[in-house]
Amino acid sequence: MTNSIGELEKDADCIFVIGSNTTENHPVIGMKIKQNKLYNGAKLIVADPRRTDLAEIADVYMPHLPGSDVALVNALMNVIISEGLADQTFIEEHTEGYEAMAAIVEKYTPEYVEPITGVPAESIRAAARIYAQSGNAAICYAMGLTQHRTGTDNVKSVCNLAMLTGNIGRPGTGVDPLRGQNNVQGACDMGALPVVYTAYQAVTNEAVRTKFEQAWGVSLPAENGLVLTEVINKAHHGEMKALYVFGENPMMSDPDLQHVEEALEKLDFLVVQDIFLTETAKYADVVLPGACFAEKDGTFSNTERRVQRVRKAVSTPGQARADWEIICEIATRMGYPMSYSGAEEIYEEMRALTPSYAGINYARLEKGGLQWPCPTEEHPGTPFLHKDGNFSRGKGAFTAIDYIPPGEQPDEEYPLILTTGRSLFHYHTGTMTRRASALDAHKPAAELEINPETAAAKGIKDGDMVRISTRRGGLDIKAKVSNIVAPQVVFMTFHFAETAANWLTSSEFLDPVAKIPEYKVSACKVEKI
Amino acid sequence: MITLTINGREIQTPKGSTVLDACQAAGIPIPTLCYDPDLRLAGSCRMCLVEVKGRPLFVASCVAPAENGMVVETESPAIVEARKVTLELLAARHDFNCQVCEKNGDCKFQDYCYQYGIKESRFEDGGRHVYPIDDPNPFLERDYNKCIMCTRCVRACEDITVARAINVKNRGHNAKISTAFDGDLADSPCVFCGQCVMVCPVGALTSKVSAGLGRSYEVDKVLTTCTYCGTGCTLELNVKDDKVVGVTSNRTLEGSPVNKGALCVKGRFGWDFINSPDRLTTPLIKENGEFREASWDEALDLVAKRLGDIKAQHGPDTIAMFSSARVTNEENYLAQKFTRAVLGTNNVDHCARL
Amino acid sequence: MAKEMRIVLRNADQINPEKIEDYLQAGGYKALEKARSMSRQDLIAEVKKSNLRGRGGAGFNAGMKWSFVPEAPVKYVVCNLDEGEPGTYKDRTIVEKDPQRLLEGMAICGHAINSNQGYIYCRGEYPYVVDLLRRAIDQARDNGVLGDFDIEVRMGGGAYVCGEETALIESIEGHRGEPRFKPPFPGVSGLWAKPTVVNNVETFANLPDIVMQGGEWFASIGTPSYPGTKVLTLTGDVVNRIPIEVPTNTTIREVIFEFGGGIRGGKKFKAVQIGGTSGGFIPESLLDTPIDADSMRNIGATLGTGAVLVMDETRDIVDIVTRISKFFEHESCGKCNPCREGTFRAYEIMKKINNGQAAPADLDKLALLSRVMTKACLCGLGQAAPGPILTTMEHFNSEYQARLQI
Amino acid sequence: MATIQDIITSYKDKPGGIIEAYHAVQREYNYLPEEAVEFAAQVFGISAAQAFGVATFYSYLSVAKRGQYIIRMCESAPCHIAGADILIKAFEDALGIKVGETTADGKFTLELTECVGQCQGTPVITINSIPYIDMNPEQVPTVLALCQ
Repeated sequence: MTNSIGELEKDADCIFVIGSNTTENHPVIGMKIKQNKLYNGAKLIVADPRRTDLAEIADVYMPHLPGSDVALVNALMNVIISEGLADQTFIEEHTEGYEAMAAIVEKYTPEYVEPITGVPAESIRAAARIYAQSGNAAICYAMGLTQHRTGTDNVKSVCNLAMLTGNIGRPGTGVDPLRGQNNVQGACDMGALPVVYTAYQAVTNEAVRTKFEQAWGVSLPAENGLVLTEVINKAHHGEMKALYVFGENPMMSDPDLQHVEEALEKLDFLVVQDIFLTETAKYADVVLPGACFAEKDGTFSNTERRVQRVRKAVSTPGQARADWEIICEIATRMGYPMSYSGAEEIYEEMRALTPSYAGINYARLEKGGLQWPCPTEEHPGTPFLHKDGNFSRGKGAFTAIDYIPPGEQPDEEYPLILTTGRSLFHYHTGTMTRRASALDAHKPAAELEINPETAAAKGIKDGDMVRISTRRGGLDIKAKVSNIVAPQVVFMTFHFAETAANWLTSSEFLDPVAKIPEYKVSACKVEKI
Repeated sequence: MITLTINGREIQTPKGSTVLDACQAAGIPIPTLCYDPDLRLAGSCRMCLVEVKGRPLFVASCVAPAENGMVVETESPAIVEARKVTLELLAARHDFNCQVCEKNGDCKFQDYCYQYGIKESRFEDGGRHVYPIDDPNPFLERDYNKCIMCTRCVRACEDITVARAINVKNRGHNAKISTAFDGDLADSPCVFCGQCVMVCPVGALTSKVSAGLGRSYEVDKVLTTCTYCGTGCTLELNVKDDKVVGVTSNRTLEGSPVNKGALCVKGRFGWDFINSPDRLTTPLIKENGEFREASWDEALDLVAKRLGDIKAQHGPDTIAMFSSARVTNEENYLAQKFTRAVLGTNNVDHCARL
Repeated sequence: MAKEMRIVLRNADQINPEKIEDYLQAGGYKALEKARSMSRQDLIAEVKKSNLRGRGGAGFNAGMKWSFVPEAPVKYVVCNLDEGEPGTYKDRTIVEKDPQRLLEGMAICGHAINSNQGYIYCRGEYPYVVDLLRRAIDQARDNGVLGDFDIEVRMGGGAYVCGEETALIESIEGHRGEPRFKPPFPGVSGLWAKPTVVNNVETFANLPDIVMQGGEWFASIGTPSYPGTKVLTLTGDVVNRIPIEVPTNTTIREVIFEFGGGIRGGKKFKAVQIGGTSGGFIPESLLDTPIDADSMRNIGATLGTGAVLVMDETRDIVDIVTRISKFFEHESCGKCNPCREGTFRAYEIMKKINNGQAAPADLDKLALLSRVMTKACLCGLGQAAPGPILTTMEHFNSEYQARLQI
Repeated sequence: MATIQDIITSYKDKPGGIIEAYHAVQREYNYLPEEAVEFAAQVFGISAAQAFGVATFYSYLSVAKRGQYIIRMCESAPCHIAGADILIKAFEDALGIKVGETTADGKFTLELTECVGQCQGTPVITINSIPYIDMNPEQVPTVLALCQ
């Protein structure tokens, strides 16, 4: 997030939520948005293919078709530009590339976009006016925006929108990705990415590499590594020999599970380190029992860049060990001795190499978290980025983006669009929540949300078992007939191994930059069984 | 600053503060039941009453602005008498079975009854509502036989969660906390966040997941960060005998800067996977398609050897590591360091996109 | 011989209440015209000078109340027509006989506090009064006499507590009628958090005459500390069960024995409860007290709404107070502990006494509960509820003692 | 008969008009069906729980089905001393139901009420809010016969 969670509760005068079912996936953030909307008079705009809880209370709700985000956002900008609502001063002083962007956006009138998005032109106009004229306007998005073949374009589009209206660099403004996992921000910050070390220092940068080589006393590879989806593809081709999976569950979370299964089976060696025998662990050669969050010390970094302590409360069960200890053991046995007295010592080594974390130490974290960048121990942390419109790269760059349709298009055989997501009561691949007694008792199975009109045409009643199929395969699931989805869209969650949604999704269409799969759009058909 | 006299002491308090604020800042204890600093004020429990010189009626200190020259008595005989009567009136509707109550030892009503010597109520001659305890949801117990009608749950549901699932139905002595049509929570907009459990000062609302596992005085509370979504809520793991037995809220800004104690259903009620019998407790090695238990040494040696061999035979870039968006920063740092410095490849990633 | 003096009932039975023309012919809306020619400050000063005190029960100086209202873009004038005190029908009488007078009074107040929106909160028991008022407002609007001041009637739903001004405001807002804590007072933050003056029907209805005849004139009527007239409604064992309007220095005895015509059936007087069901019970020995609010307070009674419930020698005080306790148990809103639980337990104990099952300790318990409620309850309902119990325990103690189990 | 939706919607521009809307629904339906409470919550932007809380707070609103004629008998002190108890008993006997009940044919519901402000003529009853004063048990059949 460029800004802070707390600002959504008080500082934002308008919140534009796109591709985020906030009240289910980030419930506490959802609470703050609702408080602001209902008690402080903030405006709320929601764009989502599903009529979410926030959509119900929105000033404008735009039920856009999955994958039509760029067209929708371009249309919002078209209205803002044509009605003279853009922040000219901000554009001139703090941005570049406006002309090219404006030229592209010109054809995206609300009327032009209406058939692409399924959103009435008047709703687009109303939303654009509210967003541009409400003082401090924030944009919140989640995987609904990013899990598309155009995920990067989608994100750049909402950045365009924020810059166009000068909604950057003040409390209550900004572009706020709501990150889905407790430490996904930290994993990125820590360089668990194939192209960067900690704090996004490029592996291809020689000075950076030298720094890490000196610190670690070893020479380091200079070429970018492979992203997760590429690793699976390589494994499928037999070019990847070994995989060490640490706290991940690709046999649930990755697209096209048949493809993943074949890839894992082709590996020479698979080691899985986890707290449960996950769907992925079943394919492993060696399984190493790790510790859950309650059993170890350390830090997590949340979606607003806040570093917070994790504290050991109980011992690990049986012989299970803290994960960092396991890694150290393997490294040492491979001839690279690693040994630490505890999490804090690891942290200290990390922050010496990580400018944005340099000022954050465990002692300071005792008084609540700190938000990076925090370069020195005197620095108070950074609640919001780009203060006064000063971007880290100098000027904010508009990107001219044309709409590209989703990779999978419905056809006669697969006339509907399947989109996937989470439920309030479960988390990701269900590894933990399916074993949390109350959560699983309350929500023991997935359902397929289907519009009453579509259901009626197929003779499907609420609670009927149906078969949903895509070009990858099919599965049987209980239907939930609901107006929450539009007639051409169906929705299911991906938490349940019994009905793992990713048997249905495709790994064919990846975002060219982020390599993110198009989870949110799969052509499908639904039949009563 | 405002200067007032409380129990004969001259006290200064910032403008805009209440008499209760002034008392609390000065270390003068005032009993409260409906007051909660994070919720809209109610002024209804009448436990925080004080006497203010020149005013004919008792004053509810939680809603009374502090004024210059006020002369306040917080424990005068008349006030003590009023509090005792109020407690006795509540005791007459309250199912007093502390010995088996989840909130024993962590109950404001119990504390005040103890403090004011209320062993029984003189007002128990006749009627008392008996409400069934029958909400089938797996998360929270609703026992309105213990409810003291402070309405903190209603206000938490409205002010914090904004689910607005509950309100007060009926009036007078028939008033009761209820969903629309007084049905089950599952049929209401309730999201089972348990903010109502967090604010309930008595045992009317308690966690079913923690039931019977330990009382507040038996547990250590360890402040940590939630393991689920990226919001970064802090919570307290309640630990008894080296086992997590529950989750409670830390409601300070310092301890809980993101959520100030507010949690969602997963954070508050989704912790018992920690104690699941499915947990991996020993390394496993697959032989002939079946896992067998192994010692750490055997498993670690095998991993080190196989990875080393493959690296030597096929090159470092035929190995990859999937680190995790769920483990700590320290572990992610080590995972990428291990991949780069030990395996010799940049093939490290995690499920950020998935 | 004491005489009636009619101000608010001046036009009663003299004009057709359905015809604004009649009211205008009787001099109606001249006062509003005059008020509007005055500065707001002068108008408030005049009302202050009259020492008109609120006729709803609390008895606060009306002009003073108005003077506390701060400047704000939106303010409201609210008329309390929630006449819920048992035995009271004065506001209904005033409105049924002369609705335009109320509207004019509200508009005068509107000018004084610079508000152009009024609300009349009429109890749900009076749908016919709601209809009458709506017709009257339509006529006034059509006639243009109200100028830019508009009035809307809202109907209550059967809740005595909504006579309390903040509960009334909550009810207009569409909420449960639960009183708010004060401060903030409605004058500062009332209806929809805007400055709001809430006055009783009778208070507003006095305004046209005060404006026309001057504050001094009004202040000279009746008892100086609570001047003017008071509309009283006579009920119970009195010969004439009628509404009367008398100067405030009239005594209770005059009210009962002259206007009321004495006790029915030639029986003897036993007690009178004045001011509604929360009022104190007054024995024979105190009947020479003037009815003004201060004099009544001095004898531990209230003027309240001006209901006069007369009880003859055959009446069972304990039984009546038991019934009154049930009223409060039924009408408690349930918000604050001492009232919700206290009214319930008070009724429980009263039933026990009434059934002859109580012991002396029950009386002590009742007295303790009553004493605490009087000072600890959040609003006037709970504070006043023990009044009948406490005054009857004082003046008719022997009736309680006679009921105790030995 | 106007639909519940139409009735409630006609009050939507009155801020806080839910109680007025409830009265209007009751004038047609004699009580507040669940759908009225739910719909009113939507129209007035409050929670269903709050709308239910309002509906159950006021004694003249009812979420339970009631008869075509709602007979309310005042039992406040002035009516009490004027013989309300005997009158209540007379109505119960005449209709064969207890207070709070509705006759099998759905015609009459008997309710108690507190003071209805007609104390010049105690005891008082109201039938669908129209007051009948100076009642005595002998008049009960006559009054009931008026309800056609």
